[in-house]
Amino acid sequence: MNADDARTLLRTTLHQIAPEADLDDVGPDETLQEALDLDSIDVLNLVVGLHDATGVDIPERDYPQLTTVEGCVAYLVAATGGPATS
Amino acid sequence: MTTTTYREAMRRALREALAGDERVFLMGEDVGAYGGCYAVSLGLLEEFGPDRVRDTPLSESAFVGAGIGAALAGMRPVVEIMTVNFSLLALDQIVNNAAALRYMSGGQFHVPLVIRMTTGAGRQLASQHSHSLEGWYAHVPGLRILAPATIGDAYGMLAPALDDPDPVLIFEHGALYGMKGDLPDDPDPVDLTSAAVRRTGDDLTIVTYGGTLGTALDAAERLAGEGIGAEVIDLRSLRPLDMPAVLASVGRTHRAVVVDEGWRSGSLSAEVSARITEDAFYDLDAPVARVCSAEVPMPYAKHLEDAVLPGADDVVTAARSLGA
Amino acid sequence: MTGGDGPAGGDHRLHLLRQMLRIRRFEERTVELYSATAIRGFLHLDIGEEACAVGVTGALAPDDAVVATYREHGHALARGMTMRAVMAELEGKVEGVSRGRGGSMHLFDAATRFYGGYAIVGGGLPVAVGLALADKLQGLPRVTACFFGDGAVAEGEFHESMNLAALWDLPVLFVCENNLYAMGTALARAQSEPDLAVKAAAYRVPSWAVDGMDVLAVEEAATRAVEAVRRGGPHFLELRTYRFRAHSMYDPDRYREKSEIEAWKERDPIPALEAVLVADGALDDDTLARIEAEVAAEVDDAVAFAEAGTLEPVSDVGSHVTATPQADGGLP
Amino acid sequence: MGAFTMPSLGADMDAGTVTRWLVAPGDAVHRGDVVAVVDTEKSEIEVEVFEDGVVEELVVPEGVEVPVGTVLATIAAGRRDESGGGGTPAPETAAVPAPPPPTSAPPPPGPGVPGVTAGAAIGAGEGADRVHSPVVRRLAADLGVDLGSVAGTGPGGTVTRSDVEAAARLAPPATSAPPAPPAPASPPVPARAPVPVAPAPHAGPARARSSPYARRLAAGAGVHVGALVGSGPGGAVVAEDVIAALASGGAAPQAPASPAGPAAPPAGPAAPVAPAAPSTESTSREDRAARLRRAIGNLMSRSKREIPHYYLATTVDLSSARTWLDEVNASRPVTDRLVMGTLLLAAAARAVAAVPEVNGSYQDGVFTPSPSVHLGVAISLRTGGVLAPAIHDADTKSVDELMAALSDLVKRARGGVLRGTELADATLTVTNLGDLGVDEVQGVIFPPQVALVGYGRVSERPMVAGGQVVARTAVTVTLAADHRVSDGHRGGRYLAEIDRLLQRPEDL
Repeated sequence: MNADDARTLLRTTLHQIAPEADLDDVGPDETLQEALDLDSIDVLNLVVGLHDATGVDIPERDYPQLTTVEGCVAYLVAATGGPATS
Repeated sequence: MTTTTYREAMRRALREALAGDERVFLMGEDVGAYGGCYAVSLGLLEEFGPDRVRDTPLSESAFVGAGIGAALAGMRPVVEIMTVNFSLLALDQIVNNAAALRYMSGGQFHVPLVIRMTTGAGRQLASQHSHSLEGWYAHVPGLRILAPATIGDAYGMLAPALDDPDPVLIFEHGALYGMKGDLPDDPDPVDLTSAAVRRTGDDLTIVTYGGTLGTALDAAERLAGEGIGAEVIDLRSLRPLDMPAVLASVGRTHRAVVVDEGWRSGSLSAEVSARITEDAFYDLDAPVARVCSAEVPMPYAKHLEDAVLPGADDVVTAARSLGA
Repeated sequence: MTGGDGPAGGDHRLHLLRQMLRIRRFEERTVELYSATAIRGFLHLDIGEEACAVGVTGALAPDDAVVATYREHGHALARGMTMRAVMAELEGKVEGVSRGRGGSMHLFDAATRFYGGYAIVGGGLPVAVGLALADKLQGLPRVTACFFGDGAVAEGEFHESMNLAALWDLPVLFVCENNLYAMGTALARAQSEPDLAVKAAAYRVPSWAVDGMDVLAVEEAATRAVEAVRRGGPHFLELRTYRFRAHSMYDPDRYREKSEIEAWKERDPIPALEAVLVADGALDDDTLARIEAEVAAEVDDAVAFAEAGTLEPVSDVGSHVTATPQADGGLP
Repeated sequence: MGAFTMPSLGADMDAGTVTRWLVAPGDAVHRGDVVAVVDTEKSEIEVEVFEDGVVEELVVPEGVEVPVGTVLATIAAGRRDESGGGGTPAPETAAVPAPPPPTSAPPPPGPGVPGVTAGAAIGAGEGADRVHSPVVRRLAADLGVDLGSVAGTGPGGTVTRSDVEAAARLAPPATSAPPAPPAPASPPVPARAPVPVAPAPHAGPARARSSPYARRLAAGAGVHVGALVGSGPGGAVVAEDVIAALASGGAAPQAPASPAGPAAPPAGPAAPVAPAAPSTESTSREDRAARLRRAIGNLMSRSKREIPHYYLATTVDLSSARTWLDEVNASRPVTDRLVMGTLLLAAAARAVAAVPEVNGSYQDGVFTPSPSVHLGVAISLRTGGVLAPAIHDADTKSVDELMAALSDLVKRARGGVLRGTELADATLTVTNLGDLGVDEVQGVIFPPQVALVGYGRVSERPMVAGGQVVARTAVTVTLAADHRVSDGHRGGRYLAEIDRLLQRPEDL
C-alpha cells in the first residue's frame, strides 16, 4: 500500500463513520479526533475499519501514532509492508 | 416419541383419565358402541364398560345437565357433544347452570365438568355442522374455554381440565382429527392459562387458535419469504385470555392480525382486537386487522366453503396492508 | 332443625304444623319487607302450598339431596336452613345462605344437600338426574328429590330427564307441585293431556297423584315413594295444590277468579291440620298460641338478624366465579 | 300509631295511584287485609296492610300519584305496637322519608368519554393534566384549536367536540391564512353540523394521519407528527417516519401546549416558545438542525420548568479499570476491544439495583420505578443536536454485550436507523462528554425520566493515596436527579455504588 492508497482508505473509512466530515479540512498535523469531533467509539470504529480493509491488527499502544492524517498514512504504509510490495 | 394423530392423542388422554380416576366417566351420544362420532372414543367401551363409557339418548339438555349434577355430587364427568351446533340444545344447562352454580351458591357448590365438542368447518358439512361458536361460550364468566390446536395440546389439555374445579369446554376442530405428528412418551403437562408462541418474529403479531393455527403458520412462512417476520400466538385458552402474552408481542411488533374462523361480528376476534386497542393503543403502528369467516351460514359446495373460510392468502394480504 | 314438638311432643303431626306455620309466617313477613323495599328482585311465595314442601322433605333422610325451583323458601326452611340465613339471603346480606349472591330464587345449602333454587323452568331436572347418576355410580343409597311445577312439564327438559332417569334406573323422586297455573297460564290451556301423572307414566315411571293440601297425605305418599326410589328407579308424585297469592309480588292476578281462590282457601293446609289435631285432642288453643308465639319470635329474630347483617364489599364481587380468579373477573 | 305507605311491588315500580280506598277512617283493619287498590304502570293491584288497628286518616286521596314510601294512611292502636318487637319496619311516626321521584335523582357519575383511561385524573384547572379523546384531539388539530386553552364541559371537565367547535369559532388561532369567514348572524350555538364551521384555518397541509405508536414516539421526543410525511397505510405517519425524522433532524418541534399520548409528559400552560401551528410553509423549510435544536430546546425547557433538579458529583479512581482494560484489549483483536465508556455505562446500569429511585418515569404526579434498566446513551450528532437512544436491559448485559450495543447504537444513530423503542423507552440516561475534554457534566434530565448520569474526561489527576499525592487515572461522575423522587442522600448512595463497581471492573 502506498501513501495515496492509505490516504484514500482513511478517507473512505472516515466517511463511513462520520459522513459529514471532510478530510480536506484537516491540516496535516491537526489531531483527527478534535478536528472531526470524534469520540472514543468513533476512533475505535476507525481502527476497526482500517483493520478490516488491511488485515493489520493495530494494538492499542500504537493508537498515538494514528492521531493525525499523516501519522495514519505513515503507519498504514509501514504496517502493510510499504509501497513496493503491493 | 410416538407418531400419532390428534384423534389418537385425545383418545390416549381419555383412556389415561378413565384408567387413573374412578370418578371419571365419558358420556354422550354414540360415544360407546359406535366409538364416537369422530372415532375419538373407539375401543373405550370395550375397555371400561357401559357404566363409564355411557351412550345417551339424543337429549343434549338432559345429559349435559346430568353431567353437571354428577359433577356436583363428586364425579368427574367428561361429556361429549357431537358438534358445537348441537350444544345449543344444552345452552340452558351450560350457561344458566354450569357457569353460574358456584357463584349463585355463594361458593358452596362447584361443577368440575369437562365438555368436549367438535367445532369448525372444512369438511363440507354445510350450515348445521360447521360453525365456530366457541367465541359465544368465551363470553360467559364461570367457564374455561380451551381450543387445542396441536397434538400436544389435544393430549395434554384433558388432564388439567379434569383437575379444574370448574366447568371446562374443550373445542376440537373437526379438520384436525386426522392431523399427524409426534407426541413425546411422557409429555409435559399443559398450562391452561397461557398462550403459546408457535413462531417468533419482530414485525407483526398474528393471534389465532384452534383450526386456524395452521393457516396462520402458513401465512407467516410466506411473509418470511418477503422479509416480514411474523410472530404467531396460539391463544389455546379463549377464556380466560392470556392477554399479557399478546400485549407483550404487540409491544414489540406494533402490528397485529387476529385470525378467527368465527364470524367477525361480535366474535372472539373482536374481543382480542378490542383488548389490544384498549391496552396497547400507544404501541400500535397500524390498526388491528382481522381475518374471519365470511358472514354467511356455511355453504356446502367445496369452492364456496373454501371461499368463506379464512385462508393464508387473506392473512398475508392483511399483514401487508399494515405496512409490516 | 328449628323448634321441637313442645310439651305435647311425640305427636309428629305437631312438628308438621309448626313447619308449615314457620313457612307461612316467614313469607307473610317477606311481603311486608318487600313492600318496604328491604327485599327486591322477584319474590315468589309458597303460601297455600306449604304441605308439599313439608310433607316431602319430612320423608327424606339427612343425606338425600333436594333440587328446587325459584319458589323454594318453604323447601329451604323445611329442609333445615335457618330462618336467619334465608332471611339474610333475601335481604342480600353476606350472612345469607348464598352470601347474598342468589336471593330469593337461588337458595343453596351444602350442609343439607340443598342443590338450589333454579329459576329457569325445567332447568333443575337434568341436574337432579345427574346427582342421582353420581349416587348410583358410587353405590350410595341416596335419593334426590326434585321439585318443579306444572309449567315444567311442558318443557323439553322434563321429558328428556324423565326418559334418562327411567332408562338408567336412577334414584330420583320427581315431585310436581301442580298449582294449576304456569305463571298466568292455566294448565288446561298449556297441556294436551292435563293429567300429569298419566304423562309421567308414559316413561314407565310409577306415578301417583296426591292431595297437595293435606300434609299427612303428602308425607305418607312421599315416604312410600322415597322407599321405592331407594330400592331402585325413579318415581313421580303429582301434588295437587294451589297458591293463594299471585305468581310473584308485582302480579295483578287477573287470570284467576276470586271465587276460585276463595274456594281453595277453604282447604288451607294449616287450618286443615289444626282441625284434625284438635279433633284428636292433640292440640288446644294454648298450645297453638304458644307455637304461634314461638314462630313469631323466630321470624322477628330472623328479620333482626338480616337487618343487622353486612353487605359484602363490592370489591369482592368477582370472587366465586371460578375457584381461581380469572383476570377477566371482577369489577370493570 | 302506624303509617300505611305506598308499597313497592317491584324494582320497576317507583310510584302508584290509589284508585280506590276499600276502608274509611274508623274502620278496623287486620294484618293482611286488602285496604286499597293501587294503579301502577303495570296494572291495578290490591294492596294489604301489615298491622292491626283502626284507620285514623286517609292521607292521600284517590287519584293522586305518589312515590313509593309515601304515607297513604295512618292507623291507630295496632297490636304490633304493644310487642315493641325489633325489626318491624313500620315506623312510629309519619316521617317516612319519601324517596324522591326518580327524575330528581342526581345523574350517575358519567363513565367518561371513550379514550379517557379510567382513573385518569381529569381536572379543568390550569396546569392540570388532561386527557382528551382521540376524536377531540383530531378535531382540535383540524381546526387548529389549542386544547390546553379550552374549558371542558364534558364529564369531569373533559373537553367535548362542541367545546372544540365553539373555541374554533370564537378564537381562530393566529395563522398566515386568511381570516375565517364572518361568523353567521345567529349566535354561536354549541352546535351540530349545519352551523358553518370554518375549514381548517391554517394554510398548511391537512393534518396527517398517524399511528398511536408514532404519536407516542413523537410526543416523547418533542416532535410534531403533523410536520412529517407519512409512509404508512393511507399515508399515515408511522413509527419509522418519526425515527427517520429524528435521526435526520427533520422533525418540527411540538407546540408545548399540544396534548399527546400518555407517554408524553404533562404539558404545561401554553408558553410562547414555538409558533402554535408548526406545520406551515416556513416551518417546513426550516433548517433541519435548527428544528432539532428547537425540539431539544422544548424538551429541555420543560425539564427545567417542571423537574426540580439537584446535582451531585464525585471523583472516581479508574486506575484499576484502566489497568484491567489495557490487559483485556492487549489480548484481543481490534474488533473485540472495549472502550472505557463501556465500563462507565455498565457501572451506571448496575448501580441502579442499589438505588432504584433513579430509574423510571415520573408522570401525572406519580413515580413509577422501572423493573428494567433501559439505559439512554446521549449521542451527539455532528450536524447538531443530540439523541439518547436506549440500550435495553443494560443492567443484565455483559461488558462485551454492552460494547457491541454501544458501537451499534452510535453507528445507527448517526446513520438515522434507530428503532422506535430505542428512542421511546429509556429509563435512565448517561451522557459522556469526556471525549470533548470537559471535566464534568451538569446535565438536564430527559423527561419523564428522573435522573441523568454525566461522565467527564478520563484523565490523570493528582490524588491522595496512602498519605501521598500520586497521579491516578480518574473521572468525575455527576448525577442530576429529580427531587420529587429522590434526595441527595440517595443520590449520593448511587454515585458511591458506581465508584464501588468501577473498582472491580472484572466483575462488571
